[in-house]
Amino acid sequence: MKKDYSILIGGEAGQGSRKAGLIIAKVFNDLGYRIFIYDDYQSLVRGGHSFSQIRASEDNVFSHRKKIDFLLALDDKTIKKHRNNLTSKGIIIYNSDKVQLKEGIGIPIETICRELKGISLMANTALLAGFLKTIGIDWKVLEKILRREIDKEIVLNLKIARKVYQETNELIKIKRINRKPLPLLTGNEAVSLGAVRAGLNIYVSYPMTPATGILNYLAKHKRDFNINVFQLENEISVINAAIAGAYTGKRTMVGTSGGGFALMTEALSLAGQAEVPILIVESQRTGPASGVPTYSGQSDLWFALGAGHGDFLRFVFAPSDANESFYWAGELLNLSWKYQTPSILLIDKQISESTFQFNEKLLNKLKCKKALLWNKKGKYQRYKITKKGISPLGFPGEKNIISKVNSYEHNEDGITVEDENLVKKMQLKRLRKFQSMKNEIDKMEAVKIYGNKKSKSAIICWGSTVGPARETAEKLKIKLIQPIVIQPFPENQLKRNLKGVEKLISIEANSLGQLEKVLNCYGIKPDNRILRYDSRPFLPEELTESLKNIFSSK
Amino acid sequence: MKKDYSILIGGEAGQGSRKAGLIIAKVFNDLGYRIFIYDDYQSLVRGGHSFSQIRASEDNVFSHRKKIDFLLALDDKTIKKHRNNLTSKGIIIYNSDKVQLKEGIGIPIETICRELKGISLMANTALLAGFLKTIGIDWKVLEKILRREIDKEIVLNLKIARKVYQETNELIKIKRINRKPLPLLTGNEAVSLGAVRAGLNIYVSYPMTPATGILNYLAKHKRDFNINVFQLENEISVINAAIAGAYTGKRTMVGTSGGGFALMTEALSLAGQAEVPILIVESQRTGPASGVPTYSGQSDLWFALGAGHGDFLRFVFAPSDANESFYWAGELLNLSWKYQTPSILLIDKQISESTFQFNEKLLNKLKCKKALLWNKKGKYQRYKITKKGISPLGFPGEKNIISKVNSYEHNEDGITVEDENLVKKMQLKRLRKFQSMKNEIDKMEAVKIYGNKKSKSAIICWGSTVGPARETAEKLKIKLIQPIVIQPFPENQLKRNLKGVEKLISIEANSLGQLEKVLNCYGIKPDNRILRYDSRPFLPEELTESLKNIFSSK
Amino acid sequence: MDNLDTSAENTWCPGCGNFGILVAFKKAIESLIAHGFPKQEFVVVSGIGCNGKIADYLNLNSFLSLHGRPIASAQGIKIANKKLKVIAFIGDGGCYNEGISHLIHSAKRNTDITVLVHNNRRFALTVNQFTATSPKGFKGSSTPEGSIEEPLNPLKLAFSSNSTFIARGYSAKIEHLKNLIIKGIKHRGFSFIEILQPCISFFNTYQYYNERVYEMSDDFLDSKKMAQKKIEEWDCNETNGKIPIGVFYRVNKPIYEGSSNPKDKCIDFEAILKKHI
Amino acid sequence: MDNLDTSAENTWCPGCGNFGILVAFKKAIESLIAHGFPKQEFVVVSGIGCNGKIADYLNLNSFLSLHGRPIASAQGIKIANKKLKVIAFIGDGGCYNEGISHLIHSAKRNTDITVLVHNNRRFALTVNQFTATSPKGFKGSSTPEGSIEEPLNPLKLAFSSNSTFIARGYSAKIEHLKNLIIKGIKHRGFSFIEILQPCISFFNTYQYYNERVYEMSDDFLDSKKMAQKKIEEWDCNETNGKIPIGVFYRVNKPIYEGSSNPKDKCIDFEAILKKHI
Ligand SMILES: Cc1ncc(C[n+]2csc(CCOP(=O)(O)OP(=O)(O)O)c2C)c(N)n1
Ligand SMILES: Cc1ncc(C[n+]2csc(CCOP(=O)(O)OP(=O)(O)O)c2C)c(N)n1
Ligand code: SF4
Ligand code: SF4
Ligand SMILES: [Mg+2]
Ligand SMILES: [Mg+2]
Repeated sequence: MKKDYSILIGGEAGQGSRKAGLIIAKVFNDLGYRIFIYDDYQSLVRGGHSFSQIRASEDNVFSHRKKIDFLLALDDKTIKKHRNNLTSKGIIIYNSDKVQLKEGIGIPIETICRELKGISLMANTALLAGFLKTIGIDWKVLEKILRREIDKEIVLNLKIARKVYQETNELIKIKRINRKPLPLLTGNEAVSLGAVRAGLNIYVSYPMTPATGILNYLAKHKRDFNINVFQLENEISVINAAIAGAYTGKRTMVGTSGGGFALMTEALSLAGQAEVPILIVESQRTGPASGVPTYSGQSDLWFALGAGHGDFLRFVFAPSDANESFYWAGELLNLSWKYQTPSILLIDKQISESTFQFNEKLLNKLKCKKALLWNKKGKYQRYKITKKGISPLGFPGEKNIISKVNSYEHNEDGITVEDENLVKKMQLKRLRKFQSMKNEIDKMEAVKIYGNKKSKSAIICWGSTVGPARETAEKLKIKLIQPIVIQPFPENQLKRNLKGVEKLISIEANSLGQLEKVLNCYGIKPDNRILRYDSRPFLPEELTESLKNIFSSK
Repeated sequence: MKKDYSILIGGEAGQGSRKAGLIIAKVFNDLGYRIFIYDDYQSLVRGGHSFSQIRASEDNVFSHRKKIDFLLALDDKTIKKHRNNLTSKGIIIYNSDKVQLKEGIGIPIETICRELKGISLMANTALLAGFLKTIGIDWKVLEKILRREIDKEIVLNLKIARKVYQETNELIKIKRINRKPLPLLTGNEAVSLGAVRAGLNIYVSYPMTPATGILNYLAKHKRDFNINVFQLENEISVINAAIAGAYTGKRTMVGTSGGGFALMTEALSLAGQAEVPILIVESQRTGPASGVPTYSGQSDLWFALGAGHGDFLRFVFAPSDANESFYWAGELLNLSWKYQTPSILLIDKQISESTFQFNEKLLNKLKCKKALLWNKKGKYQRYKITKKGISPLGFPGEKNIISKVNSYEHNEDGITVEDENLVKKMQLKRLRKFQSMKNEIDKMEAVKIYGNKKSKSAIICWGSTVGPARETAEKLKIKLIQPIVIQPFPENQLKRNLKGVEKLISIEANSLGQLEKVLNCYGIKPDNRILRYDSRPFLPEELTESLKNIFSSK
Repeated sequence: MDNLDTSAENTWCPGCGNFGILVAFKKAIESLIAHGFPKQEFVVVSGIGCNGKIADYLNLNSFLSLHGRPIASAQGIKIANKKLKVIAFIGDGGCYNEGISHLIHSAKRNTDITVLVHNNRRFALTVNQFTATSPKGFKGSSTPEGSIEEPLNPLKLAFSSNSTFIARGYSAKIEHLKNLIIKGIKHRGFSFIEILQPCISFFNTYQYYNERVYEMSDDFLDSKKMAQKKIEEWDCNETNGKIPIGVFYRVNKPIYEGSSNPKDKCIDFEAILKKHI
Repeated sequence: MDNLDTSAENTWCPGCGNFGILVAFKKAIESLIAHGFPKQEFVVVSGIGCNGKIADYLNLNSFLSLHGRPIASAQGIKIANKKLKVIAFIGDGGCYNEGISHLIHSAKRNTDITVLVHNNRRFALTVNQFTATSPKGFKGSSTPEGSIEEPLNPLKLAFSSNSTFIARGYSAKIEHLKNLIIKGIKHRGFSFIEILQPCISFFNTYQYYNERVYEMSDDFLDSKKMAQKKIEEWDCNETNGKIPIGVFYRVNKPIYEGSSNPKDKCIDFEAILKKHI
């Protein structure tokens, strides 16, 4: 059987389990394994319980598993909460200064830290070193990764790691796979990179979990990326400044979660009316309202599809992992500019803050595509009536251009109109543009298929749910249908892919079946549904179980 | 043939054509006629062109007509813009000091006003007096109405009216119908009255056309209605204060249009999560963004249905005239409290600012229904888990009650939770409540039928479009189906009413067919659609024409 | 029922300034209850942020509102029932960034509520970004090179917004803070109390404040001139001057409230409809 | 192309103060253009309200934004292209009610834009409701018994928000206003110019202002103390004092802007991805 390890490291917030998890993942990455990391934490800064779950596998992985092979505990809670999920051969490695346990491998972490004059914050280093020795990782590999990942007190950290490493016994020997390591990216990092790749100039934001990672990452790298990053006083300022920046000719993006997005909806409508391109990243969390702020969900779909008053379309794309987030964030930025339209990249906590392996080939698939620019002939008119409904762009500051945009209905010059005929003319222009947007969708891979493409049983899901569902589909040899584009709806592609499907089951992380309702609009009626709405992500084992039940019950 | 008059009075903003139109309507009302007034004005305070179109008929009327029998012109523009629509026997009456015309009846209004030391603002009085004489209205009726309607300089106004009246010839004699006059209400006034009838305590708002009329009316009558009215600094403050007021035990309502509603969507989600009743009146205007602010449209439906992040239902009701607005505003307030849920009354400029005749019998059909209150036994828990998902209400200030509401997911006490099981428990409670809301819809008249109920041809429309469509349906002897409730969707009732319908045409004042898409979700597919999106309302003649074309083309 | 504690587990970082605020507040409420204010008539409002959790920790009526909206909510509660004593807890991020319009307008209106700002000079719960009161040069996750913005002086802002009660407390001076809170709640009108709140995890200002904070005397509270002077003594940036705490300004003005409507007044709909004929 | 007029029909009421602002602004721009500022580098931003129509009447780059958002939009334009001269027109309703957060924070940041407030002390376009600067007792359609709120003093607010240029003009003093606008645009930083604007239809304040307005001298512009004093000379309510116009305060501080990024810098994605291995 192929190797497929599941490792959980947990402790209190502030004990560094997330960082330790990443280091462990990078060690496995270095050995050629495929990686996925799930990070689970509460809305607090110290204490409570947080954990990272690392999957390291010979095959590609897109989700963590329920079952755990190695349980690494910085505290007691970790053991209490998770030992149920330990496999029969599973190993517990723990801080024996904090945890009383008869079994497993105890490491007297506090004692060691104290001896070496380390601080208790280095317990995570100690624990991971013990674990890595247990599974037979070469010290050199560990040292290399630690040196890369730890920028404070590396000498002391190495000393502690070394000591624990020496005092721990090797129990098994994880084999190296002959493959080169791949970059590990969170969804937020991937979105950032994709947007930058497609020419992002300015990122404007107001912090909100789980989108804050984009702000942090872009701010940290703003010089590398040759961009500007601004944190403004609230989301209303953010979106209005970003739209105005795009009017000025700069590619702008904003990022937020549902509550912040709500505050942006008036300006979303402005972008629709004024035909200004803007990319909004909406990373969902459990709602409604403040909900369960550090956990995931897929319950903002209806909102994203209909947000903003008045008749206008927007692109709504829902990628499912870091690779798709990279690619579609970039493409969406390109498309926003091509069609001078607002766009929403709808992701969630599970994508934003989970860590995926990046397919470097995507780099060359994505580039910055120029928008339709004014040809400098005649008088410039911002809203020139054209066949496809797209008016060439010209920006303030350029010679011979007076560019007037307007939140009111307007004529070709951008001047306010109230006359019914002029109103209709401009509505018709935009309708033609919406038609062009629909045509564009037909040309791209708006729907993806996984699993057994010929199966008569299919599951349909979107966004982060695709990860665990893909594994399940492969296991059960059924078909998985994933609409990536949700507005304009890829009706033709979807129906093509539904041909031959006799039983369709929808899977979503919300309680109202939001995608299902959308499917219904196009006459697609799943026979069954699996909904999860306890704020936690789907797991492949549980999905497999549920699907088996459904299939066997009929 | 039954009498059915169409009168248009127009002039510059500030010349008082709206007031004059209302007076004319009240005269006809006094004579026993059925009334509808359409008011058309631009987004400016002086100048431009505004007009009122009065329909006075023996039959009930719900819309103005395209064709005009009497064109009353305070200025030149009025004639230029509207004479095309004059019927062959139509009469023009105009201010001959301002307008040069060979035909019609000219009245030297400025001269008369000057002679009698009136001001030019009294031109409207002069014009309407001339008109009413022309059609043979008794001076006494005119005087009675003027005395009621004019509160400034009534003596001078009467003097002017009298003089014009004397100098104008009677051309025809409008007959009196033996019926008592009915109250004339705008949609905004009707909403206000309905909400007050159902126990409104507080109205909170920020002005926005076309909802401002509610604020003005309620502010003017706050003592009569025993309510409080507050204008706060912006819509975000408005909705948050109103929700908090409801938490405190007071029935609150807010009113706005699409742009202001957008700013309220974060708090809408709060009301969903915290289970606080709130009634939002959203009066649509032409969008997107600032759009065509003093004109109508039906393009915020999708937004209203999906607004707010997270999984929650709200009631969305779309009445079509003042009577329905009265009744449903009240019922919606009752239902919001029964189900502790946000609700949206979705109307539009055409309802808000048009004038309808009020059916006084409705007064007794509507009353304030008590919400489910705590029985004072045991410990009070704001979110007590119950079978139907509804937890009894208790308010701060009451003995033995600690009432805690929370925008985070919470336990029965209202304290924040993150645990997956507790999260699910509370989501399930709300899901049960949503099911109760659905059941409630099935019990009410959520769908209305007009026209020929047995026809195999039917039109389906909602909101203000129902007015002109109803007239058309009656004329063409086809069926009209009007869903008043749109969320939860009255699927059963609608399908019942669609039985036997072979051709279905949807009619909406938007460009994307927003209701049609909703119908599609339930497998209902109109064969054809009529969409109007030039910001102006449908007219019965035009609708009849379009429908005839559709029917004859197949 | 008389205990002010709840079953909620406290998840603030050990040593956080919020504890001091919680203790001072409980003492203030206990004292007010002892003096005859009915417990059920207190309503606390809070929002999102570390500070906002305080609603969970108080066995009182509470409205845990949205980020930035506690003042808007508090205002809604007060205009709905003027018997209630409404206290809004809010962070600097919520008060001076997201929801600053509510602070200014509620102060301007002189709504009879008490606002307690937990000013730790950053967004703490979202892990350390700058707010309107972060010192210039602040390096947070969104400003790795340091924020270039100068901080606002919240007291000055409250003063410009016509607030009728302006005070500053320090979470480590619990007795003093307790008294401020009592004064604020008793003041008829908008009471603004800014509280210096060290954030152990991201901005440990205990030493800084301990060295600078001093208690002012309560004189000339209605003098605009004096208030202005005292308000400007500390510029809310990283400077070396002293930091006065106490009441800066207090003045009586008409308050903003709804009229109390007779409970069972019969509304004469017929009469109103008649006017529409 | 050089004419500043457009084809749009002007729909302000005859005699409206907005005309004076439009004329003064055009004169200012003409003068700046004559002095070498390229016409295409001006961008005007406005919002919804009578005042907002000004964008339609100017043959310049323009962004007619949402009600209350012109300052947020203007800020976005400036941070996207620092070569541009960005002027935001906004009403008192938009500036001090709906969008007050943007005024305060943009001033605090010292964004290099110029804000011209058409202060007619009411929502005019929605037919006469009170705003943050309406006099106390104001009877509008939503306050038939008179508003009980006292007005804000916008200059005080701008001052508390660290605005680096604070001025007041009067729409009937066109030459004076023109010069203020030129100074504002030339000032490197956030320029706040409040303009007294009579509204013929709802609040005809010509006589009131004519009797009280006087031009201040331009001395000690960087003195906070002097500024404070002058700012408080008129309380923005219906009082009998004099009303100073001119520049109240001007000081130089670092401005808030984006770094100018080299146009064709090649981004080394491989190097960045390597760090993720
Ligand atoms: C509309 C909205 N935007 C952003 C957030 C994310 N958010 C939660 S708490 C917080 C910062 C809180 O800062 P502050 O008010 O100072 O509270 P502290 O955590 O410092 O006590 C932010 C930005 C949110 N919950 N809602
Ligand atoms: C979000 C939103 N709320 C409300 C309105 C309605 N509205 C349009 S103009 C206006 C008032 C404008 O007042 P002010 O800014 O002072 O401009 P003025 O008309 O006085 O020049 C309002 C409330 C709107 N357009 N958008
Ligand atoms: S992060 Fe700071 S403010 Fe938040 S609980 Fe910890 S110490 Fe307190
Ligand atoms: S209503 Fe007032 S502000 Fe508006 S255009 Fe007329 S005079 Fe000017
Ligand atoms: Mg803070
Ligand atoms: Mg104004």
